[in-house]
Amino acid sequence: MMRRDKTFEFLIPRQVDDLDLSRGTALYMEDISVSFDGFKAINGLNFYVNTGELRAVIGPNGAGKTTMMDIITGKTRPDTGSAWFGRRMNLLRMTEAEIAEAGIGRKFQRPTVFENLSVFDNLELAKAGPRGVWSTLRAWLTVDEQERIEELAEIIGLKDHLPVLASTLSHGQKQWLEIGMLIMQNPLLLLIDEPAAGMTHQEMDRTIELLKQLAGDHAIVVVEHDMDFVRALDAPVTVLHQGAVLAEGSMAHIQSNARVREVYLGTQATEAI
Amino acid sequence: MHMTTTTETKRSTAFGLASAAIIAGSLSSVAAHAQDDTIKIGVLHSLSGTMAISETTLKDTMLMLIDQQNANGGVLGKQLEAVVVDPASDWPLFAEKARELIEVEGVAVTFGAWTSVSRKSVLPVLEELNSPMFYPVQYEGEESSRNVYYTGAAPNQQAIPAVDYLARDLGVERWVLAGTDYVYPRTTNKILEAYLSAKGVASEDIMINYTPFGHSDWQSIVSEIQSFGSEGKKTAVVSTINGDANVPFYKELGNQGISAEDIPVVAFSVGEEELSGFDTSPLVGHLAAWNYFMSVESDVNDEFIDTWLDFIGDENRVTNDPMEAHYIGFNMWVKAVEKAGTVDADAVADAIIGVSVPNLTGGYSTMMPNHHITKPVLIGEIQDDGQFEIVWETSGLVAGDAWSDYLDSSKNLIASWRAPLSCGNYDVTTGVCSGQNLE
Amino acid sequence: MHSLMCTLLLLSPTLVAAQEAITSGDAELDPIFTAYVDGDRTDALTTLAGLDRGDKRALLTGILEGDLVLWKTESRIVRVEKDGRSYTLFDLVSGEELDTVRSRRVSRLKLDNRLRGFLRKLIAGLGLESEDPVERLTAVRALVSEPESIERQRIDALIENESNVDVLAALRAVRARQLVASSDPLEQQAGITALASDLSADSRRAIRDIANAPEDAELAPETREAAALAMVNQQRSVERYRTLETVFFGLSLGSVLVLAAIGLAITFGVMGVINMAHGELIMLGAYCAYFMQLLLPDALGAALMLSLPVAFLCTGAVGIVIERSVIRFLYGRPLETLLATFGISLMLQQLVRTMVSAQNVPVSNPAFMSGTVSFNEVFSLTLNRLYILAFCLVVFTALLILLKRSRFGLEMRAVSQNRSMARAMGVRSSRIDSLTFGLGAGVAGIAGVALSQLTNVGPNLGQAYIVDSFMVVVFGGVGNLWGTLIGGMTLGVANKLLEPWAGAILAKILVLVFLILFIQRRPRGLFPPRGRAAEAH
Amino acid sequence: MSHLTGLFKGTPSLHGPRLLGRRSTLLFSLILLAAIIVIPICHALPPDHPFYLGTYSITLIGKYLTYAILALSVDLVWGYLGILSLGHAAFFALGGYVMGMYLMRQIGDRGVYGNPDLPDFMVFLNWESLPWYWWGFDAFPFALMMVLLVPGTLAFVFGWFAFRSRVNGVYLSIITQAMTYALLLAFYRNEMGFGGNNGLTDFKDILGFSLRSDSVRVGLFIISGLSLLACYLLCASLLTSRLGKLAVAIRDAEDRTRFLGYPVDRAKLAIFTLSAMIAGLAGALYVPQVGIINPGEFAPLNSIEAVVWVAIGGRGTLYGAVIGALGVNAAKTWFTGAYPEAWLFALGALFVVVTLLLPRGIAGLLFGRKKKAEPVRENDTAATTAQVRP
Repeated sequence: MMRRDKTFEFLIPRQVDDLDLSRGTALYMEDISVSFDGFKAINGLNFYVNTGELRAVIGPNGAGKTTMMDIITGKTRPDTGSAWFGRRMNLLRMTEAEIAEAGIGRKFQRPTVFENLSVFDNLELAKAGPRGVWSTLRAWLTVDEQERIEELAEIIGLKDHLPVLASTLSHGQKQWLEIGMLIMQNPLLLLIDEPAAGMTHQEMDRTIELLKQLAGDHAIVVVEHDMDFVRALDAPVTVLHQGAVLAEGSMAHIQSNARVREVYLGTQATEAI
Repeated sequence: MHMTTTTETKRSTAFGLASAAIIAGSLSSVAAHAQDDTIKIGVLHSLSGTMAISETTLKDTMLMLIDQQNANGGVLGKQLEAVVVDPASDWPLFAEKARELIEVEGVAVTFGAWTSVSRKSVLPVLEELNSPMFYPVQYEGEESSRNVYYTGAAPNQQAIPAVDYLARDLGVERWVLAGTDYVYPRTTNKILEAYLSAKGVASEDIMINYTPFGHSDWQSIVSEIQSFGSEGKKTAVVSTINGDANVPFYKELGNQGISAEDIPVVAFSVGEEELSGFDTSPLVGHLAAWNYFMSVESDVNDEFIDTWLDFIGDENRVTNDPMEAHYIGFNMWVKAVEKAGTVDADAVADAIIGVSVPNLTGGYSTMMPNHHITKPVLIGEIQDDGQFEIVWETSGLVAGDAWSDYLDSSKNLIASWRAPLSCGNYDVTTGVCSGQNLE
Repeated sequence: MHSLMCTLLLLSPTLVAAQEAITSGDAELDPIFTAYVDGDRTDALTTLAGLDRGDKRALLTGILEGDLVLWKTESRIVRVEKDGRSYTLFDLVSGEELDTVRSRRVSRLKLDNRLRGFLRKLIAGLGLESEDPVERLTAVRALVSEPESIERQRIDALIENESNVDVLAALRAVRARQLVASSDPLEQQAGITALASDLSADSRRAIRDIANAPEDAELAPETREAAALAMVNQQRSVERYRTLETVFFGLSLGSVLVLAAIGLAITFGVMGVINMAHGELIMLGAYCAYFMQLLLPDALGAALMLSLPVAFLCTGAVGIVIERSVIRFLYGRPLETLLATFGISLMLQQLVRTMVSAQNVPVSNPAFMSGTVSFNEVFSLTLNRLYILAFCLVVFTALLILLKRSRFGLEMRAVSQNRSMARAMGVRSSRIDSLTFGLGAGVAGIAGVALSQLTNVGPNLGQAYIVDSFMVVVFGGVGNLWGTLIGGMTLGVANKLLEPWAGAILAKILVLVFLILFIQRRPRGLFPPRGRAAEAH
Repeated sequence: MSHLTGLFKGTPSLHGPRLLGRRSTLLFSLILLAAIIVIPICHALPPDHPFYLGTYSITLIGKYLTYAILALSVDLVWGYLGILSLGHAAFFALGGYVMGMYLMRQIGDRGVYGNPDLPDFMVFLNWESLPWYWWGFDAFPFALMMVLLVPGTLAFVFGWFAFRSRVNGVYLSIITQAMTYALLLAFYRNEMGFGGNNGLTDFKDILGFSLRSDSVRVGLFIISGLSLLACYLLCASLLTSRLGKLAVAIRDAEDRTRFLGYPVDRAKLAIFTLSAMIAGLAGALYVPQVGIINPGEFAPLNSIEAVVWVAIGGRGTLYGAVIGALGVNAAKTWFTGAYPEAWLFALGALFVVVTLLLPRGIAGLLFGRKKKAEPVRENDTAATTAQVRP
C-alpha cells in the first residue's frame, strides 16, 4: 500500500471495514450523561463532528471537556446516551484498544510519551499496523518504514533526537512527539487536548499549520484554553458549559453570544494561562 | 536503548568486573581444612526464622556441653571445637549447611535439626558423606538411618504410655486426637488410632482434627471438643499441636471454661521452654508426656540445671527434654569415641551400639541397635509456675521403636545396624532390606 | 519389631522414697498428712473431710490451691505465701510466720487431675449448707451429674429452704434428674417435663436414653413418647443455638480481622501507602501489653487498660518515625513503599528478637476478661471475645467520628484527595501525612493489645496477620472504613461457616480463593471508591 | 524470530534490534560461559590446590544460578512490564514440585517401605493407588513439559482474569501474594498428595544417574548455567523486539498504549505467562541440587526476596537481576554464617536503602550516569496516586 507519489503517506485516510462515513458525520454523541459521586460531569450532551472537519472546543474548568474525550476513547462509560463513530460503530461497546484501532487517536493534555523509550521507538510503536502480541513480537521495520519515521521526525523537528530517550526532551518537544505519534497512528478522528500548552509562539504557529494541513482528510477536535490559538485556528467553535453544549459556531459568532460572555468570557480572567 | 559506544564499553567492563567479583566472592566462602589438634563438632540448629524459638536453646546446650568436656580434658586428648551454623529455619538450607559442616569444615559429628522435615532434608547428605548426626527431638518414627542417632522419643516412648496412663488412671474412654497437619501428628495419631482400636475403643469415640501451622482461631474446634466431651464418657485430648498454635488453643480452652478436670489435654510438644511463653494459670492440670522434666528430682539433674543457669546467666531460664536428649547423645558419642579410639564414623558407629550413659532422671540410657535409645516415660501436670509435676512414670525404661507395630505399613519392619543385618528397614516376612541403604 | 519392644526392668529412683513422719503442729492432722504424702491420698482426703473441724474447708482448699506445702528440711506441713521464687512460710494452725525460704526448699502437696476433681467434690459437698449462695450453687451443681448421691428427702428439704433463684433452679434440676431415673412412670414423665427445657448435656442424654431405650425395656409408652418429643425439641434448639454460636464465632474472628486491618485501612486506604510493617506495629502493640503487665504485676487488668494508650502512643510514634524517615520520600511510588516497609518489618522483627527474646512472652488475661456469659447450657459466649468484639466496634466508631467530624479528619481527607489544593488552603500537608500514618500505626498498636489476649505474643505475631489484613482492606474497598468493617466481618463469618464443613485449613484456602476471584470481578472491592479521582489512573 | 534471522540477513537497519550486538548481552554471555567452563575445571583440581572447589561450592553456585533464573523472570515482569508480582515463588515452587514428582517416581521400590508403585509418604498415609495427577511423571519428557506447563497454566489463568478486569498495581501485587499464600496452605495439607510439610525428598536418581555422584552435580551445575544463559538470551531477544518496547510502553503509560490500539491485556498475559514458565524452569533445576522441595518454598517471603534481588541488582536491566540474585545470596550465605543475628537487619536495611537511595540498584549505581536519576515511574492505581484532572 505504499504510495510514494504522495509526500505524506500518513495523510491518506485509512479504510476501516466497519466504518461507514457515508453521511459525512464522523462522530455522533447524543444525550450523553455521566455523573461522579452525584456530580454531573456531562449532562445531556449532544455533539457531532463531520468528516474532515477541524473543530475547537472551549469551556471553563469542569465543563466536561476531558470527560467527553474519555467517553469517546472508551475510558469512561456514560450513564446514559449513545456515541457512534460513523454510522455503524457503537463506541460504548468497544474497548480503548478497539476504538484506537478503528481510527480515533488522542493526544493528552499533559504530554504522555513513553519516557523510557527513544523518540524513534515512540514513533515506531505508534505506527499504524498489526497490533497483536505475536505480530508485535515478530514485527520488523522495513527500510521504507524507517525512512518514513525519519521523515516525520523531520516534520516535527525531532530528527536529531531520534535515538535519545523521550524523557530527555523539553516540554514542547514532547508535545510535538506526541502529535507525531498521533500522526503515525493515522487516525480518522483526532482528539487533541490543549496542544499549545508550554509551546513558544513559533511552535504554536507550526502546530496550527500542521493541524490545518491535516484537516480535510482527518476530523480533528481541539480542546484549547488559549484564545489566541483558537482564533488563529480559524475553525468552528463549540462551547461547553456544565456538561452540555452552550453554543456553537464561528469564533465571531461565539464572541457575540451573550450567555457565553456571561459564563465563559466573564470568567476568562481567572482562566487565562 | 541507544547508548554511545564509549558508555556501552564502560558499562560492559564494569559489569564484567562486578560479576567476576561476585563469583569470586561466593567461592571464597570455601574455608580451609580442619586443623589437626582439635576435633570439630557441628551444631546445626536454626538461630533465625520461625524455629529459632526452640532451637537456639539447643545450640547453647551444645556449647555448654562442649565447654564442659573441654574443661575435663576433651576427647582422645584433643580439645573439641564447636562449629555453629545457622540454617535459618529454611529446610533446603539444612542440607546445604550440613554439607558445609562435613565437607568444608570437616566435623566429626553433627548435633542438630528439630523438625522432621529438616532431618529429612539433611539425611541424604549424611548418608552420602557418611557422617553421624544426633537428632534430639521427639519424632514420628518410621525411620532408621545408618547415620542418624535418634535421642528424642519415638512414638512408643511418649504417645502410647501417655494414652495408657489416661485410660488407666483417669478412666478416659473418649479421645480427641488434635494435631497440626504435618507428618509427626499424622503418624502419631495413626499409631494411636490403631492402638486404641486394638484396645477396644469404638471409632465413634475417637475424634481426629487437623489444623494448619500457627492456627490461631480455635473457637469452633474447642466448642466441638466440648460437645464431643459432653456425652457422659470421660474425654481427653491428645494434642500434637505444634508450636505457636498452642497458646491460642489453651487460651480458648480456658475461655470456654474447659478445665483439666473436665477434659484433660495431654501434649507431646509442650515443654518447659514453650510454657515460658504462656500464662500458665489457666492451664494447671493439663498434661504433657516427655522423657524428662526440669522438675525431676535427681542429683544429676540438679547439677545439670545449675550448670545451665550458670552458663546462660539467667536465673529464669528452664531446661527441657530435647536438651536432655543432647546431653545423652553427646555423652554417648564421647564414650563411643573413647571406646573406638578414633572419631572415624564407621568405628564410632560400631562402638556406640550398646553404650550406656546416665540420663538426667537418675538412670542410664542405652543406644539400641536401631539407633534409638532407652528412656523412661514421664507424665507431668502443668503447674502455675510453668513447671511440670510428675504424676506418673514407667516402671522401667522403654526402648525406642523405629517402626511402629501398630501401622500396617511398618509392622513387619525392623531396624538393626549391627552386623550381620546392618539394615534400617528389614522386612521380616520377605527378608528384604529396602530403602536408604541401597546404593 | 516385637523382639526389640522390651521394657528394661530398671527401677527408677525418682519417685519419692519413704519419708519420716510429717508434722503439722496439730496432732489430729499429722497422721492424715503423713498418709497423704506417703500413702493413699484419696483416703487421707476423705478422712480430713470427715473430721469435725471448722477449718477443714480451708485446709482442703489450701491443698487444692497449692497453698499447703511440705517444708522439706523440717518435714513439716506449712501454709505458704509466694513472692516470686521466695516463699514465706506460716504455721498451719497458729498462722505464725516461720521462715522465708527459696522455692526449692519446699515441695507442694502432690495433686493430680483425678485427685483435684475428687477434692473439688469434697469441698463442694461441704458447701450445701453454706451461708454463701455461690458455694451452695457450686455444691448443687456438683450433684447434677450424680443425682443418686443424695437422698430425695434431703433435696426436697433444701428446696423448701432455698431462697436464691439460681440455687433453686439447680436443686430442681437435681430433683428432675432423680425423677427421670425413677421407676414410676408418672414420676418419670414429670421428670421429663421438668428436663425438657434444660439443654444441659446430662439432661439431654437422660431423655435420649429413655427415648432410645430398647424395645424390651420396662417403659410406659406415654413415657417413651414424651421423651421422644422432648428429644426432638431439644435437638432443634441445640441446632439453633449452635448456628447462633457459629455466627458469633464468625463475628469474633471478623472483629480480630477488622482490628488487624483497620490501621491499614487508614495508611493504605487513605494515604495509599503499602505498609508491610503493619503486622510488626501490631506486634509492638502486643509487646506494650506485655511490658505494662511486667510493670504492674499485681493489677493485670489495669495494666491491660493502661497499655491501650501506651501502645497507641508508642506504635504511633514508631509510625511517625517511619513516615518521616522513609515513606515521605516514596509518595506516589506505592510499590517501592511496599519494599521499603517490608525491609522495616524485617528489622523490627529482628529488633524484638535481639532486644527481648526470640521466645514468646506470656500476657495474662485479666479476671474480668475470663469466663463466659451463659445464656443456657449449650449457648454461651466467651467474655474475652465479647470484649474484643465490642472493642473493635468502639475503635471503629471512634475512627469514623475522627475522620468525619474532626478538623484533623477533614484535613486528612483533603490531603488525600487533592494535595496541592489542600496545601493552597493552608493545610500543612506533610504534617498531616505524618499524623495520619501515626494514627494508622497507633491503631495497629491497640489492635496488638487486643490480640495479645487471644494469641502468642512473639516476634512472628505480625506476619500471621499481614496477608489477612491486606485482603480485608482490599475486599472491603480501599479508602472506606465501612468497607473494612463489613469486609472483615463477612470474611470472619464465611470462614467459620465453612469450617465445620471443610475443616480449618480448607476453609482458609477457600476464603482466599474466593477473595482472589472476587477482586478480579470487582477490582475495587465491596465499596469501591467513587468519582473521577478513582476513575483517573 | 524474524529479528534474529534479520541479523543474519544483515539488514542495514540503524534502529532495529541487534541481539548479540548489544555489548552487555555479549559480555554477559561470555562471562557466564567462562564460569560454566572454569568452575568444573576447578572442581577437577586436586583438593589441596588453592583454586579447588568442592562439591559444596559447586552445589551452592548451582543453586545461586537457579535463583538468578528466577530473578530474570521477576525482572521481566517487574522491570520491563511494571507488574510487581509477589507470587513468583509460587511458579518457582510449582516447577520444583513437578521435578520433585519425577524424582520421586525415579525412586521406584527403593523407598523405605519398598513399595514399587507408591512414594513412601503415600504408603504410610494408606493411599490405595497413585492419584491421577501423578500419572506420567515416570517419563522425563513429560515431566519436563509439565515444568513449563504447570506454572504457565496457572499464570495464564490467573493473569487472564486479573488483566482482563484491569487489576493492576498494588492490587495485583496483593492478590499474587494471596495466590502463593493459598498454595502454601494447600500444599501443607497431607490430603493433597504432595507429602504435606515434609514435601518431596530423599531423591536418588535423575535420568538413571545417581544424584549423589559428583559428576551429576557438576552436570546439574552446567545445565543450570546453560539454562541461565538461554533464558537470558530469550529475555534479551524478547526485549529488543517491538514487543519489548511495547512492554516498556505499558509499564510507563498503560493507558497511552491502549489509546495506540495495542491489546495491552494480552501482551501482559503473554509476558507474564512466559515469565512464570522461566520461574518454573528455575524451580525444576533447583530441586535436584538442594534435594528437597516442600511447601515452605511457597512462602510469601520467598517471592518478596526474589523481588529484592532484582531491586538491588537494578530492575529493568537483565544483568542487574542476575547480579542482584548472585550478590544477595552470596551475602546471605556469608552473613548467616558469620553473623546470624544481623542477617535480617542487613537484609531489611538493604531494602530500605536501595528503595530510598538506589532506585536503579547496583546497575544504576555503576552505569546510571547517562540517564536521568529519576526512577522508573510506576503505573499504579492506588486511590491517592490518582491525579485529579481539572
